[in-house]
Formats: sequence, structure tokens, C-alpha cells
Amino acid sequence: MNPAQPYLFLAAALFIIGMAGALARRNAILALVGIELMLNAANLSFVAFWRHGPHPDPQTGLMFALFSIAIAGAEAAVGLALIIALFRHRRSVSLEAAESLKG
Amino acid sequence: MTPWFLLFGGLVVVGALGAMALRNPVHCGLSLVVTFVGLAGTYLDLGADFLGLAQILVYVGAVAILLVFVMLLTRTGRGESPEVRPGGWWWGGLVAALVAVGLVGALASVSGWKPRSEPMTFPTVRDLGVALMTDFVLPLQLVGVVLTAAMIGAAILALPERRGGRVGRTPKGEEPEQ
Amino acid sequence: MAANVDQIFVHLMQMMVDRVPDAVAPWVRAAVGVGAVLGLFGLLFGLTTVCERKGIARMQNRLGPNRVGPFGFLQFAADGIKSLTKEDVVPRSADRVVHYLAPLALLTPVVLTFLVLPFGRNMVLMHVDTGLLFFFAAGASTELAVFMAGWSSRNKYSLLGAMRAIAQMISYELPFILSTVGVVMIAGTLSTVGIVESQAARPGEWLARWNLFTPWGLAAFLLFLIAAFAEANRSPFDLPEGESEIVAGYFIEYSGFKFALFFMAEYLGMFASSGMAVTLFLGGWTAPVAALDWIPSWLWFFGKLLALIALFIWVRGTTPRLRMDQLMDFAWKFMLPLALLILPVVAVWHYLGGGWRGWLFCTPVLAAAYVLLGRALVGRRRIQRRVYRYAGEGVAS
Amino acid sequence: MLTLDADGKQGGGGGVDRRFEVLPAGVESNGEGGSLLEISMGPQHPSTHGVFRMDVVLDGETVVRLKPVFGYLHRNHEKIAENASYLAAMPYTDRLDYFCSLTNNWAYALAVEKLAGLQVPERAEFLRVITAELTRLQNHVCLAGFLMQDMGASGTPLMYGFREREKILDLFESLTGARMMCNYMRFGGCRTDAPPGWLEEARGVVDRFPRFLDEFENLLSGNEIMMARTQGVGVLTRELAVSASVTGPVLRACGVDYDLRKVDGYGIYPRFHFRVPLGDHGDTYDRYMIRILEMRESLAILRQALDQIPEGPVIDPKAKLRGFRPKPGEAYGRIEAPKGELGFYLISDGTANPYRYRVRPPSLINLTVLEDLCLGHNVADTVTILGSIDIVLGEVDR
Repeated sequence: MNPAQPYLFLAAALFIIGMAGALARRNAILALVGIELMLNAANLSFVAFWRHGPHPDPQTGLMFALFSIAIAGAEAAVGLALIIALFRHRRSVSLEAAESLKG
Repeated sequence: MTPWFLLFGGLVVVGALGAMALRNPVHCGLSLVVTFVGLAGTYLDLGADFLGLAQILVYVGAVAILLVFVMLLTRTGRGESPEVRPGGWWWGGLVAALVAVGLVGALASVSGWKPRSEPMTFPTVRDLGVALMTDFVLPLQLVGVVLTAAMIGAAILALPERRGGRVGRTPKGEEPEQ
Repeated sequence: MAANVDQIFVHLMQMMVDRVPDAVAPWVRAAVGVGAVLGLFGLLFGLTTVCERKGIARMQNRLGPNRVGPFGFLQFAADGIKSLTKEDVVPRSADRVVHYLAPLALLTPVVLTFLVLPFGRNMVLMHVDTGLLFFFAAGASTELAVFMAGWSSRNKYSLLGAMRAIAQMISYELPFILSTVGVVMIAGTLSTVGIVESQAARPGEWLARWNLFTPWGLAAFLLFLIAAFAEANRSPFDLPEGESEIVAGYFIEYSGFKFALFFMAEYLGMFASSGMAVTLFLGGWTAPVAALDWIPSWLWFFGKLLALIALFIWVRGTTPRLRMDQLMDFAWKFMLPLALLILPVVAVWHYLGGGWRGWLFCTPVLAAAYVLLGRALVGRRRIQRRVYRYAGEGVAS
Repeated sequence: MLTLDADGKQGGGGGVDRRFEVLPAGVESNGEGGSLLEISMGPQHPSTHGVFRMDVVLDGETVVRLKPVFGYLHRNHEKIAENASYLAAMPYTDRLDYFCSLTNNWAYALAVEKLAGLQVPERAEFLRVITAELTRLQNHVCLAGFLMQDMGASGTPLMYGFREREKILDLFESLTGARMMCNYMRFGGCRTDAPPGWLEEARGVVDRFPRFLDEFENLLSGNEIMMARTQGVGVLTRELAVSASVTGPVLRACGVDYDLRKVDGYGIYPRFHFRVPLGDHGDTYDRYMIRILEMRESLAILRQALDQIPEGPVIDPKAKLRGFRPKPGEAYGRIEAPKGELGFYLISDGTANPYRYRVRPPSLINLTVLEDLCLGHNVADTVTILGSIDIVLGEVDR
């Protein structure tokens, strides 16, 4: 067992939980939460590989994770704004409310 | 595997399970925070200090707050509506199980892991800063552009559309606050 | 001699650590350090509450607490015992778990912020490269606790208070953090110890290099302090608990010891912000002039800290409260642009190497920005003193 | 826009949506997708100056509806007075506006004197003016303090005001024996003459008062937060004020020149020189400043009265205290109380009790415009607007 493996298993668990939730929950906000979890799982594996991977570069993995956090912030802001816009039109944050493409 | 890993890893998994399975959305949001804190702890344990603190600052300080704020704005704090899509567990569980099988299988079958050739050098904040300003300056600028665009987009999306006007009088000389 | 007094606590700690086996030494060091800080700031919290009540009472022609202990200085002990023994009332419809966790979630990050404050030379509990970031990360997590308290109480006032608190804390977090970036740029490090050391007088100089002594440093200090007032929910930014409007805001449904924890977290937060202001702008534990270096460094730190706390109390005794929209306007239209402007100004200052050229450039830019932004903020509302007419004079009605 | 939602109901209202119940048709949504929040400010709330309730409907923090609810302090004042002798109602009037018992006394005494055709001796008239103006001073100074307290000034201005009020209350105490419930006036004069040295003492208080006012104004009237919180807030238009029969400083802050001391010239007010300050905006700041300026005018009246007060009896010797039975008839006596026009309407049927006894309470009538002042403003403004209207619940509810 290599040293990165526990972290990768943790990341996999996080990813799976997030995915199951994102697919199953009907509340759009919670679907977004699931997506956040999946993003974080990816981040965790970046850091795990950075720390325990064979590549000698001391920074790149960290940078990847850092940028990913920044992007996740943007993603959350836009996603939540979309949810607010959706709520304004449909008076609901249920994902079924957004199924139809007709305005 | 350090004790810290067990502690923080436990937090991550429990928090994530709570975030996805609790009935009340606000509880889910708070449970998500536990996950974020656990992840930050894991990063610190891995030696990525800056990243761990940035994780807290961004996720706990901003994203989680934003989430609960939106939950209040959209009145989802009561847990009234059915929380799971009809048949959702089926689909979600099935897909997640498939992915789980794939991921775990892949991870378990990893072999020939090359150990690190030289000892790990942990970058200081100064190193990170220098790297951001030299090697990674283009991504940094791009992230800046993305964040700006996201900010403007989010503001436009969330701005109320003016139709019909507001209930109640707006005092003279003051614009209605957003 | 002076050096010994200066390092007395460091030596004490070393002596204690030397007596235990090496394996547990770091734990002992941590436990003793955290215990000392908690005890010290706990006591300071108690004394501050008494001093605040007495001080404000003096401002109001009253006596203040004067019954318990000498001159009423044991009032805090009486209050503490009272809050411990009071009934803990939880609203029936409250979310019990969250309601219970909120004060802890508020207090824990606040206590954590003390880890990175350098109280004196070699006196910091956690010497890390990312000290400032740690401070802000811990500070950012308090917002959630406020939300938890307000939401879980299931009270409309507490919810209003929580929403106000979150809006206010997020808005003021930006100038709060941005105003420190200039310091980081000059010091070249995020470590609080490094920042303090960068402000000490160099050999041969008579004046210390406190950031306060520069034009941008003064501006950033004021911004930081104002934002700290807002982050600590202190008057004139005490809207989240504005007792005349929303009664007590987010902790309206808390009683007994849980209320005391909120109270304590608020004061400890104020101490932490003041300590960080001291560290960033007032030179931490350094003396303002080299000739005063013989005074122990921890005395300098706590002297400055107490002075800032006195300022907090003074302001509380004198100002009325802002309104929510005015508060937001102030944060976004005045403080944020000014904080952003400080960054290029610091860069130019650094490029010019300070000195008279730096003053010549920075001062007018900052003063002009201050005046223009201030005018833009107030001008639209035409706030002014008015002249009144009397019946029978001027226009009759 | 913030939209808040929580169950304030004890026992957890669960899924029952009560939000729209109180709203008229068409107001259930704020037009932006959010819903409204109804909160009940009071009857136990730090800002309501007593047991008073405001049912406020908020859109975010903006007031869209406000309903004053009062009556918690109802004591059946009018009916009790109709079942007691004329004089027995005098102490009850103290309890109307318990800040200003002396002006209440005067208004009632004035009504009864009109009813019975009694004359008031010169010295008593002077004492009435002096006590009434002192009452006005202490009422306005407390009001300014309360207003700042409502603005969150943590008590300092209030305590400054109380310090000055204390001196005036001491004067009342040595004159009437009571600090607040003075019960001083009688039909046809005053109960007692001023004790020796009292007038000099009052003179001292009056002479020292302007210094305090200057200090108060220096600290507050030009305070930027104070101005930002009050200017342009709670604007009362002249038309609304007149049609809602608002009186007192609230009315004069809208620029309407209506001061009963000038209009009716009751008592001996026509003898004194004083001006009536008027506001142009009708906002909270004007209401505050009008009161500050009125205090200066009151000081002018006091100085003149203290200079000119003659010797003589303080009560009409023909006035009967016991067995007082005015001839059948009716009378309305009104004065410019610190809060506005305070009137007593009496009908006598020739017996020892008034047949009808009716109070026109300025607090209650000024309160009727509260919703119009608050609409579109912030919750925080509601509190300052209520403070600037200056109500005392003893008078509102009677």
C-alpha cells in the first residue's frame, strides 16, 4: 500500500457520496452541495498526489488545488445565483421545477 | 495513516454523509461545513498549510455562508417538500455504485508506485507567491478574469427584475437597497 | 536584567518543559501556553466587562457597579456565577442541537485566533508561516456560528439579527482583510512574528518602523480598526444585536451560560482584533522609539492592546448606531475602494523606498481619495445642519 | 432582497403557512419572488416606550405595513373620573402623561374653571406658567435622550438628559411634594405657594440650563450618524398632519404655525415674548430640532415669568374645594402640553360628578400617523420615528 492510497480512498468515498446526493436530492441547492463535494474530492486527490506522488515538483499539485478552490468559489456563486433566479420564476428550488426549457 | 488522518477523514465522511442524507437543508449545509473543516485538517496534515487555510477561508467563510443564505432566501429551511426525487435513490445509488466499483477497483489495483526520488520540500508561502507571479501568472490572470465574470454574472442573475415596482413607498432621495 | 525580565515567561515555559520527558514536551508546551492564554484573556474579559461598565457609567454621570469586591471589580465573578446557575431556557420549537452547538462554534475559532498573536519577543504559541491567514480563516468561521444561533432559535428577531450579522460580517471582511495586505506587501511575509520584526527599529535608528508611521499605514490602520468594530459587532456597528430594534439579535433566545459564552466570544473577538491591529500596525511588542527598548516587550503589547480596548469602550459610550443600508454603503462605497486604493499606494511607496518622496506621493493620493469617497458617500443624501425659522418671521404659513 | 422566514410561533408551526393571512389581496408577494415577514414589535420591546405593540410587515427590512396596537395600559380613566367628584379626578390626570403631570393638571383645571367660571389669581397664573414650562423642558430633554437611545447611543445622551431632568424634578418636589405625580393645580389656582427660596432656585436651574443645551446640541445635533439616521426619515406632510389633527411639536415640525399658547393665549401667555420655531421638512430631525428650539423659547418664558411674578394669593378664595358643584353646562379646556394639544371636555349636570369627562390625548392622536411615516423605511427607522412622535402610553391608553 503506498502512502497516498488512504487519501485516494477518502477522496473516492467523498466523490461517491457527493455524486449519489447530487443525483438523488431534488433540492437544487443540495444538488449543488453534492457537486461541491465532488469538486472537493478531486481537490483532495490533487493534494494527495502532490504530497505522495512521484513527481518532484514541489508546487504544481498545490497550485492546481488552489486554482480549483478559486474556481469552485466562482462556481458556487453562479450556481446559487441561478438557483435564486429559478426560485424567482418558479417559487421553488425543486429540480423538477427546472425540467422544462420553456421559459 | 496517522491518527490525524483518521480523525479528519472521519469528519469528512460523516459530514459528507450528513450533507447528503439529512432531511433539513440547513442541517445539510452545516454538515457540509464539517466536511470542509475535515478536508482543511487533512490538507494541514498533508503539509499544505496555505491550502488548508484557504480552504477554510473560501469554503467555510464564503461558500457555506452563501449556501445557507440562499437556503433562507428560497425558504428551504423547513424541510417541507419531499427531499428525494421520485426514483432518485435508484438512479443515484445505481450510478454511484457503478462509479464506486470502478474507482475502488482502479485504486486497489494500482501497483508499481514509484517512491519519491528526493525528500519532500514544502513550499513556503513566499515560494507559492513567487510561483504564482512567475510560472503560474497566466492561470492566475485567467482565474481573476473568471472570478470577475462570475461575480458580474451572479450579480446580474440574482438582481431582481423590475416589474410592477415594489410594495410600499421608497423614501425620497434613497435608492432601494439590493 | 532587562533581557531577563523581557524573556521571563519564555524562561518559565522552558523550565517547565525541561522537567518532562521529551516525548510529551510539545504537548506540555501547548497545554501550558493555551492554558496561560485562556486564563489571561479570560481574566481580561472579566475585568474589561467591569471596566467597560464603570467607564461608560462615568461617561453617563453614573457610578456603575460598585458593590461586589473592591470598587466593584469582582462584579464579573458574580455575573459569571449567576450565569452558571441560571436556568437554561431553550425555545420549544428551537433546533436543539444547532442551538446548543452555536455558542461553541462561535467561541472555538475566536480562541484559536489567539494562537498566532505574538504577545512578546519569542512569545507566540504557534509560530507558523501562514499566521495572518490563520487569523482570518478562524475569523471567517465565526459567521457561520452566528447564523446557527440566529436560525436555530426559530425567532424572527434572531433571524433578522443573524441575517444582519452575516451581511455585515461578510461586507466588512473584505476591507478587514484588504487593509492588511499592504502590511504583508511591505513585510514580505504572512507570519505575524515576521510582521512584528519588520516593524522594529533597525540598529542605529531612533524611531521604530511601525506601519502606523506611514501615510498608507495610518489609512489602513483606520480601515482595519473600523472593520474590526464591525466584525466585533460593537457600537456604532452593533446592528446585529441592536437592542432598540431587534432586541438582542441572534442571541435573543439564549440564556444562562450559553449567553455568557456569546458574550465572552464577542469580547475575545474584540481582543483578538485589537491584538492583530497592534501586531500589524502598532509594531506588536516593539517600542515606538529605540530608547524605550528596555521596557519588556510583553508590557508594550498589552499596553497597546489595553489602549485599543479603551478606544472600543469609549466609542461604545459615545456613538449612535448606523442603519443597515448606511452600514452597507459605508462598507462597499467607502471602505472597500479605499482599501483597494491602498494596495497600489503601498506598491508605489515600496518602489520609492519610503522617505519624503513616499510621503509626497502617498499623502495627497490618500487624502484626495478620502475626501472624494466621503463626499460621494454623503453628498447624495444632502445631510447637513439646518437653519430653522420662527413663526411670524420669514415665510408665514 | 432579503426574504426571511421563520416560525415565531411557539410549539413550531410546522408546515402551516401563516404568512399571507394578515395581508390584503395583492400584497402577498413583494413582486420580486420573495415573501413578507410579519413581526410583532411589542408589547414587550425595548423601543416601544411602554406597553405598546406595532404589528409590522416587512419586506426584507423595509416596512410595508404597520399597525399600532394599544390599549394594554387602559385604566378606564374617563369612566372613573365620571364617577368621582371633580377634584378627585385631579390626581388621576397626573397619571395620563406621567412625564408631564403639571400640564395635565393645568388642562383639567382650565376646563373646570371654564365650566364653573372661576378666576385665577395672578400669582397662581405665574406659578402655572413656570411649572408648565419646566415640565416642557424636562419632557423635551428626556425625549431627546430617548430618541438617541432608540438610535442605539447606549444611554449616554439619555443620562445627560436625566441629569437635567433631575434638577427640575427636585424643583417639583420642593414645590408640590411629589416628583412626578404632582397633583398641584386646583380649580381657581394652585394648591400651595412656592416655598421660600424656591423661585431663586428655579432661577438658578433656568440660568444653568442653556449651557447644558449648548453641550447637548454640540454633541448631538451635528452628529453625522444622528443626522444620517434622521434627516429625510419619516417625513410627515403638512396636509396629512393637519387632516390627522396632529398637534404639538410634531405638527410644527411640518411648518404649520399652530401653538395654543399663541392661538388661544390661555393663562397669561400673551404677556410673554417667545417665538414658535417651525420646521420645513417634517422629518425626524425636524421634530427633534423643534423640541430643542422650543426648550430655548421655554427658557425665555421662564426667565420673564420668574422676573415678573407678583406677590399675592395663589388660589381664588371663593373657589370651593369641597361640595364643588358647577352649574349644568359644558366646557372644553385645552392647553399646549409638551406633546401637543391636551384638552378636557366636561359636561356638568349640576351634581358633584361630571356627567361626561373626555380627554383629548395628544399622544394618541399624534400616533395615528405612525404608519404613514414608517412605510418604505427600515425597521430601525420605525423605532426612531416612534421615538420622535413622543408618546406616553399612560396617555395613549388612558
